[in-house]
Amino acid sequence: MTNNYAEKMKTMGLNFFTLAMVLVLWTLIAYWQKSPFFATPYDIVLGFVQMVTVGDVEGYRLWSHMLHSLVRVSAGFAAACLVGIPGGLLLGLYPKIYDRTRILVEPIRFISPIAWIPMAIVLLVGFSRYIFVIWVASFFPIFVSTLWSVRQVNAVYVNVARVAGASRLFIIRKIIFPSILPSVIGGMRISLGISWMCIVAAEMIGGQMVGIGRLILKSAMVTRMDLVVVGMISIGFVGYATNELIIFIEKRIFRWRAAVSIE
Amino acid sequence: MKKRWLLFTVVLSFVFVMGFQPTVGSAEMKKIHFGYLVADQIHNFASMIIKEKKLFKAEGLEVEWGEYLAGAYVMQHLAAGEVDFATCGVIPTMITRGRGVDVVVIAGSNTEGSSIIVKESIKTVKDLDGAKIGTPGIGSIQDAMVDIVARKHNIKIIHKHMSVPDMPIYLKKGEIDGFIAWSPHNTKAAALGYGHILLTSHDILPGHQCCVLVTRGELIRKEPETVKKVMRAYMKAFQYEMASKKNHDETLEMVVKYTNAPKEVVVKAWALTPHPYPPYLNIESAKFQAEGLLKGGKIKRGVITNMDKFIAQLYHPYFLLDYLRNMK
Amino acid sequence: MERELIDVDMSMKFDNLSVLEDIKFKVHENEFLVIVGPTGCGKTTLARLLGGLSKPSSGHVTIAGEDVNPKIHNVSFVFQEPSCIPWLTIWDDISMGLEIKGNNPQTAETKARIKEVIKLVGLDGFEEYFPKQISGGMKQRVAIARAYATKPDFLLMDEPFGHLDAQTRYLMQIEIMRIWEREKKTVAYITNNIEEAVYLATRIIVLSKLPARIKAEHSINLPRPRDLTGPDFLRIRAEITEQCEVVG
Amino acid sequence: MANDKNAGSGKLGTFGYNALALSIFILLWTIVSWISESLFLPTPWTVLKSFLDLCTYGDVEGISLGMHIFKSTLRIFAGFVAACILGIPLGILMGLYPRVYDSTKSVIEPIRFIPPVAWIPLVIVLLVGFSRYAFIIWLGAFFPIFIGTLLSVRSVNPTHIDVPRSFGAKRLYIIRKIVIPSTLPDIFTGMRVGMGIGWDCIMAAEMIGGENEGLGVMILKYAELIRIEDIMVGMIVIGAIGFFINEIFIFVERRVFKWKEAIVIS
Repeated sequence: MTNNYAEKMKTMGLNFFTLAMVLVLWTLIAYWQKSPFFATPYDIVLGFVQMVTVGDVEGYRLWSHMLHSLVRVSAGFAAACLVGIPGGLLLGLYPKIYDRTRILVEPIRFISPIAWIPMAIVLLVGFSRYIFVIWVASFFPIFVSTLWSVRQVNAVYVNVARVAGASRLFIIRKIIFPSILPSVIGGMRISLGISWMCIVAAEMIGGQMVGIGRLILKSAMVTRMDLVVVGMISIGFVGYATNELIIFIEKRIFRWRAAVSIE
Repeated sequence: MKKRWLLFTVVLSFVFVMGFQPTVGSAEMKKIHFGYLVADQIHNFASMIIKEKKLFKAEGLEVEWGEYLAGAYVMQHLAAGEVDFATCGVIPTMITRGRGVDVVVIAGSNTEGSSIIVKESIKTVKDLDGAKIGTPGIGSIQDAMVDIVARKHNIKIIHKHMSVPDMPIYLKKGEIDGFIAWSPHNTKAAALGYGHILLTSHDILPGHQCCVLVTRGELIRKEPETVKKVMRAYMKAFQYEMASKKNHDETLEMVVKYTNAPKEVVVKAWALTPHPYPPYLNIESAKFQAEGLLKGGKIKRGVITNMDKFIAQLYHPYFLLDYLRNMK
Repeated sequence: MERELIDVDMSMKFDNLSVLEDIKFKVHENEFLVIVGPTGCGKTTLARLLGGLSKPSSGHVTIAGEDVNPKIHNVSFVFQEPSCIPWLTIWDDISMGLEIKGNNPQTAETKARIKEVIKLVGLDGFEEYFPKQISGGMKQRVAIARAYATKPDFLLMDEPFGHLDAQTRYLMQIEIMRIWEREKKTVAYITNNIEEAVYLATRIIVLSKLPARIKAEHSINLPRPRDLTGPDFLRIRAEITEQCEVVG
Repeated sequence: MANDKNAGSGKLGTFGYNALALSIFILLWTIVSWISESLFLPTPWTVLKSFLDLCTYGDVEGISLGMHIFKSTLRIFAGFVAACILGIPLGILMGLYPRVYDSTKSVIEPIRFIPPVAWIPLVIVLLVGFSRYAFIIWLGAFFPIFIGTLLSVRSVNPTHIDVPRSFGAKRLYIIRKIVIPSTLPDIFTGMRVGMGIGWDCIMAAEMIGGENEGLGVMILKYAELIRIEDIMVGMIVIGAIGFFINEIFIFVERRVFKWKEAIVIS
């Protein structure tokens, strides 16, 4: 046990070392650039303090930017789950529907969320636009992973239930659903990561003053690079933290599974 | 046959989603949505003063402010019925009008105020032949002005579209030979020593219309009282800045804060824009610019058959004149 | 008695967990030594030590007086787990050992050897198949063929048939005996199946449960092929079973 | 696969049904846009006309659709190749030495979650010209490839490694013969996913500005002119090209990795 602890401390120390190296490198680059368009780590710390204590030009503080973004992301992500999981289940159970409409569904995957923004602005209104843009981005991982895991449910399990004379609904509820759950949650994790990554794209839809993506875009417009970086780091950190959290929960829930991928 | 029903349901819900159109405007409007551009306060300082001095509240209006990255975004939101009033360029407004959206200019905001900054080796306009010039995008007046310069001097200028705050970096790195931008970005680049001002928009299109106050035509018909109130707040803001040296200095401080530009840059930039701004729309300039849009294919050919009619539909000065009359 | 080839005298610990204690025995040339022990007694650990895949925490495992090292010694290992490489055809898989030992797989000589072992394990005609296309018993034969191909001085088999069903297992035992009788090799065979041990071995070493010590040693001199129901067979089997179970 | 039984006749059937689905969709779209009479919901025929116009006359600046496609594909390709060149060896290396990854995780992981668009201001300052585009695409494509490789190396079946080891094989031989072939399918999947995300990032990359060609640039241009039909052409072209590249990857995957038990598309 002590050995394990020492190992952990060492890893942590090395992580701090890497972080320090990056900071040093950054400072050097900033020094070499000497440009008002590139912020030094010190500027960023000041910017961070400003964002926490005073807020931006309009007085919105960092946490309120984050909160607004989180609400938008959660709504879009929830929409993706609401459509993706039942949709994937349905098309997984009736693979023919998916095979025959693939040409409609698949190309949409490759249209980047930003490309949807002009359409979202003119066709939708208010909050629904954010939901839509985040939905477009995060729908597919969850939908596809549900669909494929349904297709790959071990036939033995299904047959066990079928031999016992189970109804279709019973099989879905008791066999298919539990066995696809791990990959559905895996898909949800990937989705959540992607939807969080789309927050800047979604917040390119104007009209709102608050949101972490808005903070980045706005600060870039007024060349406050320190605030841009503060926004970037905040996004990266929140994304990382939520991902780790879900991995942690996943490991707890699915202890019976051999391994949990961390993709 | 269940499958078919499923398919049917899916298709039906898809139709429902696609067909979803926003419903706009309630009968009693107490709350308005006002849009403005990020870091554009030199051109549209009025909206900033209204905000800081809470002038809408004085008129009994509740306001929700919306901040946008470019005029095109403002227009998209206006067209979607989400923004009620906005300050932005006349060019995006005309492009939108040209698409058949009922957007109306009710007052001018500023004239001129842009300039072309070039690297040191370019001394005269003739040197611009074959030069790469950064412009804020196809739907902007600045882009159109570069075309005007090229046509006037019979030279070829290569356009490079980019975001305005990035222009100084591109110039410094030598990726472009110059750029055209609105204040204070142009002055800022000059102050940083990245280039020098070759032409101001005054040299290119004297007295050209730049930004305007826009609303939706529907509001003029259905909510004249609200439009009147907005106009009053807008004009009061205008006059506040001009009222005294002290007010002017205060406004200057606000601009510094909102645009994050150094004070001396803002002072210089403001000096480059003719002052005070006339609150009217420069009709001749608008016409000229609309012709340019038609020529460039930015408004589809054949949309405007009668230019005077187009401008008459675009510009609705009633509320402005009404205010000015009552003031006297 | 033939020459002593392998000399074992060691202990093995993982952190604070003692797995093997004072394991001391020798393996003679051309002997079929079977090591039996209850499940989870560290048999696989012992096999890996014998094969030079890991090092003992104290003591030594030597082959002809030198620490065992597959880079120097010609040893082969048949694993308990399915060990066919999924992306290699049966032919390529079997030729792997030869290639590592420095034989060019393209020469006629190497090819002849591969053909020979494929024939030996009865896989003729399956040379170009991938593992996913053949049965579990066949996969294990591939592993045996691969181990035999290099003509090892010392062959280690770690519960090679543990994953097979009873019938295939029985057939494979007959097969392995046939092969061993044709190509006499020094074999260390590790199993938890006592019947299998008595059927195959010339000598049996019985391990206790964790931490494993050598519990007993038996020389089996029954004539081959052995009769699974003969009285001597049953007697030895009962004796070893008792030794295993008393401890385990 | 589920429907192998009637693969022969089924394939043509599937294709036919796809065509049918497409035509039903177009029909519905026509009806909806016809009923709504919205300026912003053009009919498929307006979109088709815009497509033809873009092909023949080019956009407002006279740049043809082919040129836009070419430029975007070039950028994607550069970023994608860079992601492969960096991601695969780095993934193998960090998979073989998990220590390295564990000690740099605190820096690498949060970067994964920073959206490509957010990088633009920094990228403009630090890089120049074409490299900016390649970088943004690289950002998107790198992580799926890198993480896919890394995890795959970590999960190589230990018995497969023990086989050559038991014969005394050298480290390099094991990497070449076991580690790489075993991770190859996962690397390939990572590449496919990376390519998909790279396409997703094309809009972000082309927001950089300074270039007038590219599908993303074209969409942004027409967004300024509020010409939804031309925007739709851009979207459909991006979607279709991404789709076909993905299908090619899947096709190759099925051919090359015949030894795999099953290939999961995700």
